[in-house]
Amino acid sequence: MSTQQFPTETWTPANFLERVIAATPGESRLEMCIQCGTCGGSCPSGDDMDNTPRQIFAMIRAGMEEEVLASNTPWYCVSCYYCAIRCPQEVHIPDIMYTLKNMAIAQDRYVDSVAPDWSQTFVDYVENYGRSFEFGLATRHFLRHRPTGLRDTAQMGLGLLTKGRMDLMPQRIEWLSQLQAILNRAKELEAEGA
Amino acid sequence: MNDQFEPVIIGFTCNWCSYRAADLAGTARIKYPPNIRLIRLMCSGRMDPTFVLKALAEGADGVMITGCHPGECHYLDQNYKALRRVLLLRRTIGQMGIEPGRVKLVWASAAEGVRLAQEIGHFVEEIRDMGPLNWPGRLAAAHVNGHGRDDRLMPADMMLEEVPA
Amino acid sequence: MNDQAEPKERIGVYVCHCGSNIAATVDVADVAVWAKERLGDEGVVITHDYKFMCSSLGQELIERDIKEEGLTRVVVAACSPHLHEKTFRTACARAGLNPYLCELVSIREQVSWVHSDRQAATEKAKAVVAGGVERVIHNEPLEPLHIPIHPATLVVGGGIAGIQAALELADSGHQVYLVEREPSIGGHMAQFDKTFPTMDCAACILTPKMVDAGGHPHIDLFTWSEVVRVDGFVGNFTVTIRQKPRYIDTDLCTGCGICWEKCPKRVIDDVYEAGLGYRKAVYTPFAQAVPKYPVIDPENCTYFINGKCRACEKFCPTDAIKFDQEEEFITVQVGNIILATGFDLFDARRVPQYGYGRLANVFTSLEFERLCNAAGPTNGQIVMRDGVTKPELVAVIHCVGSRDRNYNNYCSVICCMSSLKFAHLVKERTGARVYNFYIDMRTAFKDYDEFYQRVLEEGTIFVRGRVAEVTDAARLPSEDGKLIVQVEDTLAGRQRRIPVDMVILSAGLEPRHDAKAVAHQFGISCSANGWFIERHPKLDPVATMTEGIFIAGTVQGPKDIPASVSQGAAAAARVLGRINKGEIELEPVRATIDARHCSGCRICNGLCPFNAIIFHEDAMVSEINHALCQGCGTCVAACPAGAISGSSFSNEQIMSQIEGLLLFDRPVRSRHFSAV
Amino acid sequence: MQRSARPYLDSLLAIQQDIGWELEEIQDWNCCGATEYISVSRLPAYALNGRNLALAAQQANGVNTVLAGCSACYLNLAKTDRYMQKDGRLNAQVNEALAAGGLHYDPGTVKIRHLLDVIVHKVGLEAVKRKVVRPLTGLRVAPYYGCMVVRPDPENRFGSPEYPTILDELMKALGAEVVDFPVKTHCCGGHMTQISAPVAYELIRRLLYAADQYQADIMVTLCPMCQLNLDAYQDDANKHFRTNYTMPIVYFTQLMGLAFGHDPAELGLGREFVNTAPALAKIGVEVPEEPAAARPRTRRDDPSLPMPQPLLKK
Repeated sequence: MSTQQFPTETWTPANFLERVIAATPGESRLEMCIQCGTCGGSCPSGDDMDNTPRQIFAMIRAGMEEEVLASNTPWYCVSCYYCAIRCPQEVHIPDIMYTLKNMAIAQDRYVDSVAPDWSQTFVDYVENYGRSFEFGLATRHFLRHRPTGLRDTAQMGLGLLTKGRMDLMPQRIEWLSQLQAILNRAKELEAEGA
Repeated sequence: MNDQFEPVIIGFTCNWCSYRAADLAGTARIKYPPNIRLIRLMCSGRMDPTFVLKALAEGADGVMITGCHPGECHYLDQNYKALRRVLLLRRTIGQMGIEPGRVKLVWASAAEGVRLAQEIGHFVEEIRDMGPLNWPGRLAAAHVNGHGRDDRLMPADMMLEEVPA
Repeated sequence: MNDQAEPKERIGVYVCHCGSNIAATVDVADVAVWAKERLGDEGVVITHDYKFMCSSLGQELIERDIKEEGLTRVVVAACSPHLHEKTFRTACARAGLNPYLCELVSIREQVSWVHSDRQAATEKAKAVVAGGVERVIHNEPLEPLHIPIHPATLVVGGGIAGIQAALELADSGHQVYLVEREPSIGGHMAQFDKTFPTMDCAACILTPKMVDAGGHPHIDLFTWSEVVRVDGFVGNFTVTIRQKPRYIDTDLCTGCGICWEKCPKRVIDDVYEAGLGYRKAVYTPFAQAVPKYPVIDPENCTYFINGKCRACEKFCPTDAIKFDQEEEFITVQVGNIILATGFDLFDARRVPQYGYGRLANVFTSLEFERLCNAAGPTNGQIVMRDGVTKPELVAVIHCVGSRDRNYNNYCSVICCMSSLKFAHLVKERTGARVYNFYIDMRTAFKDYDEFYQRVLEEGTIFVRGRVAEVTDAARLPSEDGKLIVQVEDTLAGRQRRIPVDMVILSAGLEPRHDAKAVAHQFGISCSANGWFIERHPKLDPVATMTEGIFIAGTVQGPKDIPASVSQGAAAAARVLGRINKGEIELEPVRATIDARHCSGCRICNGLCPFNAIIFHEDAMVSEINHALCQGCGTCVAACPAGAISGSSFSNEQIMSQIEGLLLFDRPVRSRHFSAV
Repeated sequence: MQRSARPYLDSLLAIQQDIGWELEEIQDWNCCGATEYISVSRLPAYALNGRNLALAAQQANGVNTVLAGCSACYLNLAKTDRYMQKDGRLNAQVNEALAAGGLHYDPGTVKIRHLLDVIVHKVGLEAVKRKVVRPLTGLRVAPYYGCMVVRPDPENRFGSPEYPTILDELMKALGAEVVDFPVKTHCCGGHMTQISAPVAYELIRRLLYAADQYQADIMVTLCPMCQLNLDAYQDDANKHFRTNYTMPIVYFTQLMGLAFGHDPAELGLGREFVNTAPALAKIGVEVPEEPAAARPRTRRDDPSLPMPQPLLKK
């Protein structure tokens, strides 16, 4: 992990905080965090995160962009929304986590690629077929990241297959070109906006 | 020197909140454009719609009405009455051919000097974008055209209310 | 409009430099010269610019001109009227001019301090002066209002703040009516065991005051009563009090207690004992209750439910039980009113993740106070809900329902200190290990931080983090049977799960559930949260915007006992000042209806928040009571007949000020009108 | 729903007549993107959901409710609709993207509701009770809501984001004995099974531990992801922690179907990884041993395309 020295001339706390806020839809209220730890305490995967969400927010304020985007925290967010409903300051924590993931992918900053690749694989399937496809997803994902774990998962996959709960081939939606046109336009718009 | 349009704006302030916010802006030396001239009322509820029409008719390009935040009125809830009047007034001036945006309602507590200054800044820009209102000019034109006073431009109760100058 | 022949008034205009405060940005000399030249038609006969108008020399300048030049109106262009209006008005009065014929316009706060372009600032200052001149022409000579004050006072709420206020007033020899909703005075403080930071016993310091109030020759105590109607205005309110039937003849009752001994009906006491203990259907809330007479609670009394029993009646040695008693309405006259109606405790059930109401051994702060209290349901034993087991591990959670936008976004002020108190009491009485979970430790005020030090010394473990949840769902066998407090220890940066036996929730303070209705009844305003709003948050914390109504204690916002007592005393002092003077002087900012123009449409009647407008059915006209009117002017703006005028803020004054502000060419404007 | 959550679909179709419904599938729906798409890019993720909403609005014949069975779909559709209503810029951008596909969606046009919400609040517990012919008496059910249906729930349809009871009430209406399940809204592990399995196993274990502590016979879920994680990964979690939980996990619609007297096979029972037979034997239901054979597909009538190759980074 690269460590950023601060304070130095490259230390630009305001910039990073402002960019995260700007990239999050609606009001993120990130600037309102009082560092109480409700999020970190509520988080089901908080134990396994490099930094608790609260720490991440402090780090964003401190301008520690590299560390934040390299942290596994946003990727370990399970979107359970406990933090969101409990936060006394109504900070939109899951939305901020999505923003950080976007930024980490865009800047190629994340350290452990398992989670980002899973998301990307999922996205590829959606973009190419319009629907997700468990068999392909799991296989492709495990081939890259946990070749040894594939055997266990394969057993489960076999189970899903024999129980009529999974297809061997992905199913494609009918008007895929329409979906792709929409997504491409959305990507253009997003690029313009950024 | 500078041919930028400088609007003239009349601001009505509440004695308990926004007038004090204006005082606070002064004490804190927060700068805002000199286009606004303030009038103190005891409450935004005192704001008679004819005051606004009068200001526009006398040459103001915009009117800003300020009062306490909802729920914080020093006279219990008179600011809600101001709110209702402003909504109706905006519609009325719209019917008279004036952009409703020339009348703006802003809530500012006695602590919000910065906010009041910002709101004034924004409003000046908004009015600048709309350009001069020139209601007196239009009234004069109507007068010259021999119709006497143009009743469509002059609300009835204002004609009743002849104010000695 | 400015072509009138002969100006009626002789106006003097004084432009202040305020050292360099104004003069640095505004060309004050230019403003003065301009005013004399251009406003001459309006009646300006003399103008001066002066270094410091508010200095005695400046004031003498005005006085001299009034006398020598025969000025009939004065305009001072200087600082904000909130600062020096009174100064210049007084100067005018000294010179024999009615003070309300002087107008102070602000060219400092509103011009020199907020603008930097000297030319634009000077032009704006001229416009502001012109506005003031046009306005002052229409000022009328006014007299301040003088209102006589009735010497009796109503105090609503018999908690510590109300008791303090009542005693202060009564001790100085004035009549007080003290109204309390519950059967006894004492309020929340009577429920507490110890008081921080000194750990005095609450009852030991409160009971003597309660007894004093109960027996005071100048205090009429109305317990089990409520104010149902307030009429009138400062100096002379007429208040109607409803006294609920006690079903006890208080002239006969000796408070011996046989009735509640014999009463067969046990009821969970969820007011005084916070639901942890029982009382009877005939009861006094606690042993030291003032007055000592019990009440019969008809909702639970067997006789009221099914017509049988009457055990209390049979055993009463003085025949004081009166089942046929009815509610009474008492009317009193008072000059001032002090509201000290207190707070409600935040209902911890609203935070489901803390499990209160679902998990037996989660207690609220009030429940815990009762557990600790030697006179409480457990005789002061700190035990778990089973009533026997002493806890070995106790968690105290701060900020429950406070500092949280999901519930109340303010700090409840007292919870940090009371949480420390709980930690101390648990340690002292059970030796249990105590964890305090806090967001920020707020121990301001005298001896409070010292108490924090003491609790630290005692070995309480402090965890900085707002608790995420309290659960009985164990993850590991080691957690089985415990309550688990899950929290991020923000200083360690780790998620922790801490198993405990007992959890105490330091619930916050909330406005009374009926605060808004009470505020409306007394004609005062409350914030969006429901706390009553003081006249000035710093300089006038116990007065309200409504003359004659004062507030004290937690009704104004969360506060601790010393602050509540101070406010009770302060409110009493404010009232005493008025009683001693015998009258008050009010600013003559008032609305008046000209009966000749009133059409009797009654539009104004419903608009007045102070019910100051009365309608005369016979004459079909409305009239404004000047003692009730606060001068907001809403009715003036609404009257379709223009029959209402507002003194100090009349239509003529405001319309003319508008004209003045826009009177001359618009010098700041570089593009001029062209005819359409 | 046609795939890994097939029993959910089967059981829903089975009970729809009982509760007087006629359900229509959104034609050519696409994936909502779960929590993954929005992790990669923001606007396309909203556009993805915008398309579903637009299709639903087009297809709506006087009907304006989209029923979601899956919590992620529910959340994503509802959130897209809500944010489009609140954020004018987002609304404009999503619609500009949709226009590229000839679609348009006015936020607020369709109501997005979860199956459970509609069954309890629209159909009503009384109507459900009347249909019960085989009460689930004696079956100890742990109601499991998971996260994204009850949270953030801005319209408060489920009563409480922390401790809802509507599934409890539904199960009671079916005659079941309902466990006061303290972890009812905790996380099932979500996508962590793919990202860091041990993390997910721990989350799954916590739920199983609590269900076991509370002596539940069976856990009911209302989301395909939860069902999949708890059911299919139960064995892995057991291996990881050397435990031996055998907690059957079914959809609430399956238990409704059983109570309404449907045949277990029709409800897709028997397709679980963890055997439901012992639990359901308590209410006298025999679960088919072998799953109904899936119709073998030939390559010819298969509309699928070959798998795309992974994009290799770096």
